[in-house]
Amino acid sequence: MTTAILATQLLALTTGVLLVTSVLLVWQRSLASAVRVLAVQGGALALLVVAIGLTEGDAELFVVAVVVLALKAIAIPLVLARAIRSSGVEREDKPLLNPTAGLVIVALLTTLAYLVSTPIVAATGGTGAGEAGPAAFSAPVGLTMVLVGFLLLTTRRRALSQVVGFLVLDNGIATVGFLTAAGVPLVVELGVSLDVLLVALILAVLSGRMGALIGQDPVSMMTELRD
Amino acid sequence: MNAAETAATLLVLLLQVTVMTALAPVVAGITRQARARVEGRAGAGVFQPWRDLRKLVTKRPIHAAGTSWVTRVGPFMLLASSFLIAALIPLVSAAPLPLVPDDLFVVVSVLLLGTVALALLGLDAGSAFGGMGSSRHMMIAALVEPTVLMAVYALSIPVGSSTLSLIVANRRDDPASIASPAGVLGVVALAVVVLAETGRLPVDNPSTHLELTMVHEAMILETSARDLAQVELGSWLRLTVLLGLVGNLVVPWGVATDATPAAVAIGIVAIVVKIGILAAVLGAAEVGLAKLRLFRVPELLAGSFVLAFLAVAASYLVA
Amino acid sequence: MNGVAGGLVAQLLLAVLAVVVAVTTTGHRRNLLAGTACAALAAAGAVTGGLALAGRQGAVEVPTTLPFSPLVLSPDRLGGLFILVAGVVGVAASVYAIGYVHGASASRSQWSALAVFLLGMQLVPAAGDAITFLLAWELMAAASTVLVLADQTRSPAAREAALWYAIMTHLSMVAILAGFAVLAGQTGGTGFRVLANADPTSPAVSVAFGLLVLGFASKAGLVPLHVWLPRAHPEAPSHASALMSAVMVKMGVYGALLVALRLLPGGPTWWAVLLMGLGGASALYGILQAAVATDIKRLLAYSTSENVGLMFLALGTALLLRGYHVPGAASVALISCLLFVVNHAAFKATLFLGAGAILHATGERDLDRLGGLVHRMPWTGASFGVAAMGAAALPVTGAFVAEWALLQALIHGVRPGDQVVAVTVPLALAVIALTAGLALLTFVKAYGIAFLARPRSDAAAGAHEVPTTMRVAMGAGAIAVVALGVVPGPVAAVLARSLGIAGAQPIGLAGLELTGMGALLDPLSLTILGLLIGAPALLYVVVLARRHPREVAAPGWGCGGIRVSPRMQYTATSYAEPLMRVFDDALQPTRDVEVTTVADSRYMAARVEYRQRVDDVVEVRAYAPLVAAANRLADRARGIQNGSIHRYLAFSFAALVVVLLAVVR
Amino acid sequence: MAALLLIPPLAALVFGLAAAFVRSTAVARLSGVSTSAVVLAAGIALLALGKVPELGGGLLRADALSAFMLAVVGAVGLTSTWGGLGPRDHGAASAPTTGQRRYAALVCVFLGAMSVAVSTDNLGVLWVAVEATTIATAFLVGHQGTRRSLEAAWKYVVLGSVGVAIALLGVVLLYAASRSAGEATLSWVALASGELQLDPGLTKVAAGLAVLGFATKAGLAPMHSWLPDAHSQAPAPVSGLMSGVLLAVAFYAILRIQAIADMVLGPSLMRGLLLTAGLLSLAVAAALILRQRDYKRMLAYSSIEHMGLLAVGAAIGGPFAVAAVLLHVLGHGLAKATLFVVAGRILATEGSTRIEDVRALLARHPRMAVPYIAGMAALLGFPPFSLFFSEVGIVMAGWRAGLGWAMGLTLALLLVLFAGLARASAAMVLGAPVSDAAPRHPMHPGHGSPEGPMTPLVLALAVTAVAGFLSVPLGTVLLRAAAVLGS
Repeated sequence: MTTAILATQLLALTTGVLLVTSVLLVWQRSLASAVRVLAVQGGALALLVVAIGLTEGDAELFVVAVVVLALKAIAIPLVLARAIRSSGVEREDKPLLNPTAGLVIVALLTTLAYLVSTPIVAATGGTGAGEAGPAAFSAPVGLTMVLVGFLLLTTRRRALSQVVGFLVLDNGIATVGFLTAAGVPLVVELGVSLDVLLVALILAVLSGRMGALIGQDPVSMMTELRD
Repeated sequence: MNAAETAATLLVLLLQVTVMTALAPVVAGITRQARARVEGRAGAGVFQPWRDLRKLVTKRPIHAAGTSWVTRVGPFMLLASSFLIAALIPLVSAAPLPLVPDDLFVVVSVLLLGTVALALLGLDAGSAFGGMGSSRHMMIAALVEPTVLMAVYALSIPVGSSTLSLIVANRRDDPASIASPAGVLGVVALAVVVLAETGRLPVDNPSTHLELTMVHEAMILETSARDLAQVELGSWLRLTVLLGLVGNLVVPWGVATDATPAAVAIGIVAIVVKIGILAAVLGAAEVGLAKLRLFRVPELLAGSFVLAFLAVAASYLVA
Repeated sequence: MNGVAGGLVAQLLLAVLAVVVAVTTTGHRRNLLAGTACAALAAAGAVTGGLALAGRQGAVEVPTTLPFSPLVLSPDRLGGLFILVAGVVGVAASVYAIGYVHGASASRSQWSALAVFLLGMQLVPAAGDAITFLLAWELMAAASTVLVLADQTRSPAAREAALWYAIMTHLSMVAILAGFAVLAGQTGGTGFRVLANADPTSPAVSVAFGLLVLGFASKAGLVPLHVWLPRAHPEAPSHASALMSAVMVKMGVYGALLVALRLLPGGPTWWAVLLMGLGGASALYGILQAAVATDIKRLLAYSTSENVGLMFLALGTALLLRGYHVPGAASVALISCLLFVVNHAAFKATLFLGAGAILHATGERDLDRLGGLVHRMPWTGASFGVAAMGAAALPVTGAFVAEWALLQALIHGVRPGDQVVAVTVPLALAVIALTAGLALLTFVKAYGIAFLARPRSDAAAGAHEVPTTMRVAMGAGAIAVVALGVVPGPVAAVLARSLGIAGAQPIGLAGLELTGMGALLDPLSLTILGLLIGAPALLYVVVLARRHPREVAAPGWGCGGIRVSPRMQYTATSYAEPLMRVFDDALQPTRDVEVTTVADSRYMAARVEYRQRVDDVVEVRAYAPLVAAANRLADRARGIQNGSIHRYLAFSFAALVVVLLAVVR
Repeated sequence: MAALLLIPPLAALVFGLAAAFVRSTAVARLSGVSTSAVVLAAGIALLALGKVPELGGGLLRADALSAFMLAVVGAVGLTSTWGGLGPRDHGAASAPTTGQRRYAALVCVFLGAMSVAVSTDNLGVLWVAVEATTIATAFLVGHQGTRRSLEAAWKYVVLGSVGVAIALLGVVLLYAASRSAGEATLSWVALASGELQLDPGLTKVAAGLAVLGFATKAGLAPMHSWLPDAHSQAPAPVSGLMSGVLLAVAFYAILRIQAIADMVLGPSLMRGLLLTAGLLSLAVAAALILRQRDYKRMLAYSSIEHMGLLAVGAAIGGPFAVAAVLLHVLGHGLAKATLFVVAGRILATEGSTRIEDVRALLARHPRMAVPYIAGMAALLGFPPFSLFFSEVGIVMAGWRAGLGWAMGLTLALLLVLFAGLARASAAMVLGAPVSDAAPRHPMHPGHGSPEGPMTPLVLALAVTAVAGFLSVPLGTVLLRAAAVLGS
């Protein structure tokens, strides 16, 4: 009983944090702090998994939680931080979208997310946590994160802030997964996590090389390949 | 149609050809004489062309270097084609041979054989004027073609056949069709075409001596003696025969329908008279005409084409 | 396995053999062996066609991976006729090629392409279903493209021509595929027997008809889809252009016949009018361009588009009259269509082979630089002359018979009071007439300028007669031209049987009688009559000739000028000049006169230079703008791919949002 | 029997490790070839056996469709890797450099990932494998290490991973749907069987997202943007593999998703999405090929074109169309691989990928020009190559399915594409050899060698040529594979 209440509290808390962090990232300009925010988001995600584990009473999920924590809250942020330091770029100056407009768009995207989630919630609502639990109802948060991540990717000039965007997007997907289906089978989960890690690594490496080869602000300089 | 009749028809045809051949130079003479008289000259008499021919055949042909078989054979081709037309068209008698009906399309195509022979003759000598005449000649021929066929078409619709003898017979049996708009327009168009085909004014001036205005004359500049004689006779024969055709279309009476001597005799007289009158009229009329600029000729032909087309349209509406 | 099937298989095997021979042998031996193999392949085709024309049935089936109905080769009588034509011309062309090819045109690829080309042309009319038809069609297209490219290393024109040709022929393929697909969609099958179940009155089928006509018209070189023809024919080696012009474009006609008679009989009237319009336009435009052309092969190419136009005109007339229940006249129109097909194959093949001989002997295609060849190339001159008579539809060639039959059909197809007929038939007649007249001028020019008069260039002056194989091929062609004209009766009877219709039967000395309209034409009797009448005069002329032999004089009359140089002669350009002026608006030639005066007086011209070029109006007015527009569009489209990853991401993002909205609805 | 399923991934693993750690030129050269050969053999064996082996609860499972795709992967892989081998003396006879070894190893991993992707029943695993191909190819694209190749790699990874991530979202939602339907599973068999009562609304969202994601990897417009860059910058064999099969593998995923969606929702949704994407791809390809200046990019766009055609075919649906689509996958894979290999050799001789720098190939380098022409003819759908049949089949099926307007549009675009490809190819192949036969541009490093074995090219083209006439065994296989998709 108490665990159930605890779980619902935790759910509410974590989903809130996830949403806020995403919005922060849109507003945020300093890369370093962006990575910190990202780490926080990873932690929140891990907590979310724990919460769902409690509601589901499913031990496997705690393992997953550990994995998520290790990966999204620690490993990847570290990689990114190192990359930032080596690249020497610490601010996302003049993004393609000024923060205000960005935030407005975020609002729009959120509404879109809620719109889209209606069938999801309707279908999975029964299975979130016993009764029509809060889990499924907060599925829109995950979708919002996906869309926000995409927005970041599309509007950021810095290679690394694009990586951040990608990771937010990925977190969003994970969130949706956990909220609607208590996560995918462990095998798949591990594979996915591995892939994400590798992609993050590759992107970090590539951005490093590009920084070395092309210099500051490589992403928007990269228009050699064109028709 | 049994063998005897076929033989008789054949005889009549040969007679017709002979008569026309004899008549052809005279027709040329008549036109010149009529012209001379209208212009107030005495004229050389209607038999002068015959005398010219007789003189030509006794001469020795000379031809330019580098000429080919065309120069040798061409004149005869022209003459032969004229002979054939003279045989095909119902002038004296309207009784065709069983296997060689006087189909107007065939007649036209044989006519074209002669035209081509003449054009090649003009090109063969390799002189500037020959080519010029040939080119103009062919252009006119090309533009005449539609009018001819359209006129033929107009004439054949009421009969439902392009066989001349039937057309003539039909017009004789039903004089109304002569005066019918289709009939009139068709004949007029045909008449214009005949002028163009035979190189008369206003399309071509047969009596010019200025090379640059020549069409027919330019092509035969290089021919001489018997070659010239053949060409001239051939052209005159054409004129004669076509005049005869027009005559028979306008006044289809007197044409023999069978091979009896009497009918044939009447036929001969009738046709000679018709052609004679037409020739005289033609000669007299040419006095009042000036040669058109070469590039006005298409307009004339277009005009006659329109007439023929109207004739067709009319025949659709009335028939 | 009966005769037809055996013949089909034999063709496949011989084609393989020919390719193998062409690839393995070298040098002059290759020409001999490969040429023989190709001739054998074509002969096999001719035999197969003959059997099929005689009514023998036979089929070869080939499996396919996809669950189509298996590919069927089973020629009917009509198909047999076209196979026969293809085979006969193929034999002539192959024999000719043995002596003709040299250098680039004697390469492995060229000989192999020739074999495949022959095979393709002989398989198209044998196809029993849409897929097979398209397959053979594409073989034909690909191989002929290779043939056009024979001289590609040296002539940029050949490359350009091949590109135009490839694109236009692919257009035809695409259109035909679409048309068949529509029919297949209607009937649920690809076999011709199944496709024939489509209901001609439904709009979908009308669409199919339009597409198919588009495809076949572009292959047949009808205006305005003819643009490839005057480019490809001159550039291809002459035996190839002979095949393309005499046979390949006929496949377009075959397709039209297939659609109009076998697949979709009894369509609405406007189908007929469409065909007549296309045909008439091509006939006029083609012959006009031919009349003013100076490149002899270009001239022949345009005249091809004229003749095909006449064929479509005849077909359209037949459909129209059939629609108005004038079966007799309709059959005659159809027969005249096939007469055109056969005769055009004969004379156009001969003409192209002749042009090739001229090219071979002088290296010139430009009439303005030829002349006097009749003395140096008597064989070529004779064959070309006879074929030219055929092209001008003069008696006693077969083309004249075809034209005569068509005119008869028009006369007897009169239905008083009906507007459509009252408008179309006279127009058709006028078109045919003008075409005939211009054709006369065109071929008098072609023969007269090239073979008569005095040589206009050293190349022409130094010409030599061509090897035996070439002469044999041309001679055979010339004989065919006359033979078809002298015995039109049996020929027409066979053609009528190939269509399963009455309306023509032999009469008199192999003459042709159009039953049911009391019209008959017996060229042989006509000739005899002519000789009979001409005999006395001839006799007299001969007597005169013995009495006064000819003597050669100095050059011809030059207004008293003594030295008359060959450059004073009329050229092809000047020969067509009056016509050019008459049709100035239709042809829109570009002329420029350049006068350079002597230094001290601007009234005394040192030299005057006159240049005149006739571009294809259709190409300039219709195609050039199209191509330009497409290029502009493509250049603008580059913006899609401007290299900015943000733009790319934006595309994906937009797609995501759109899909989300789509799935939520 | 079921062990057959393990062979391809294991082979990839073994040869990959060998290539990575054994310092031998021979191993580095032949690892890719051997892997492809094994995959091909396994695929054919599975087809021949005709059963449906399963392993690890559907982690690995090969029905006829999977087996066919496995065979295609093997065949195209063989063509690309074997054709990509330079002459033996070319690479230094000493131990291969790190770069060479990494390259060889990654190729093996790439092949392995693809074979796993096509031979699993678990959508999750399928996703992981597809993403793995991205990871493997990222470095292969960036192999040259030049600025351009880095740029291409970056765009490829970012756009590719994002797209595939969206696909993951779709898969996850499908899982959710199955869970709410009572039995949480990612097994395609279970999902497509129709026994689970999947919620239509949710399935709709899930399928839409999944298709969108995999379409990115399949190079369908408007998510195609990464493709021309990646294909033009990757070394020739890799371009051949990516263009020939990677796209097809992603498309295979779409086919699987489509089967599920059609089962739950009926064909309308997928038909709409695929038709839009397909026609859009054809249009984009047509627009950008018409004035293309770079022949590798031209080939890449032609891949987009053919993917579009496949999408249209899939949209039509039905056994006939699907069979045609699969045949097209085979034909396009082989022809395109051949062309990319040839393109690599051309690049090595001319030192430039600009069309205007390549002239008179036929006269100067017939050994490159002839296979190029043949491959291009196959790509343009000339008989006897099988693409002729598959294109005709798709068009016919489309009209029968009442999609005449789409087919008309498709054919029109195909005509434009023909014009563009023909123009460019003619410019490269034809003409007279210019006086200076030397390449106008300095040779870049690592462009491979102008020489190379002809056998794989000849084999590939020969297979493409006869593939249209094999009602047995190929025809039956195609029908079996189509039957798997329940159509």
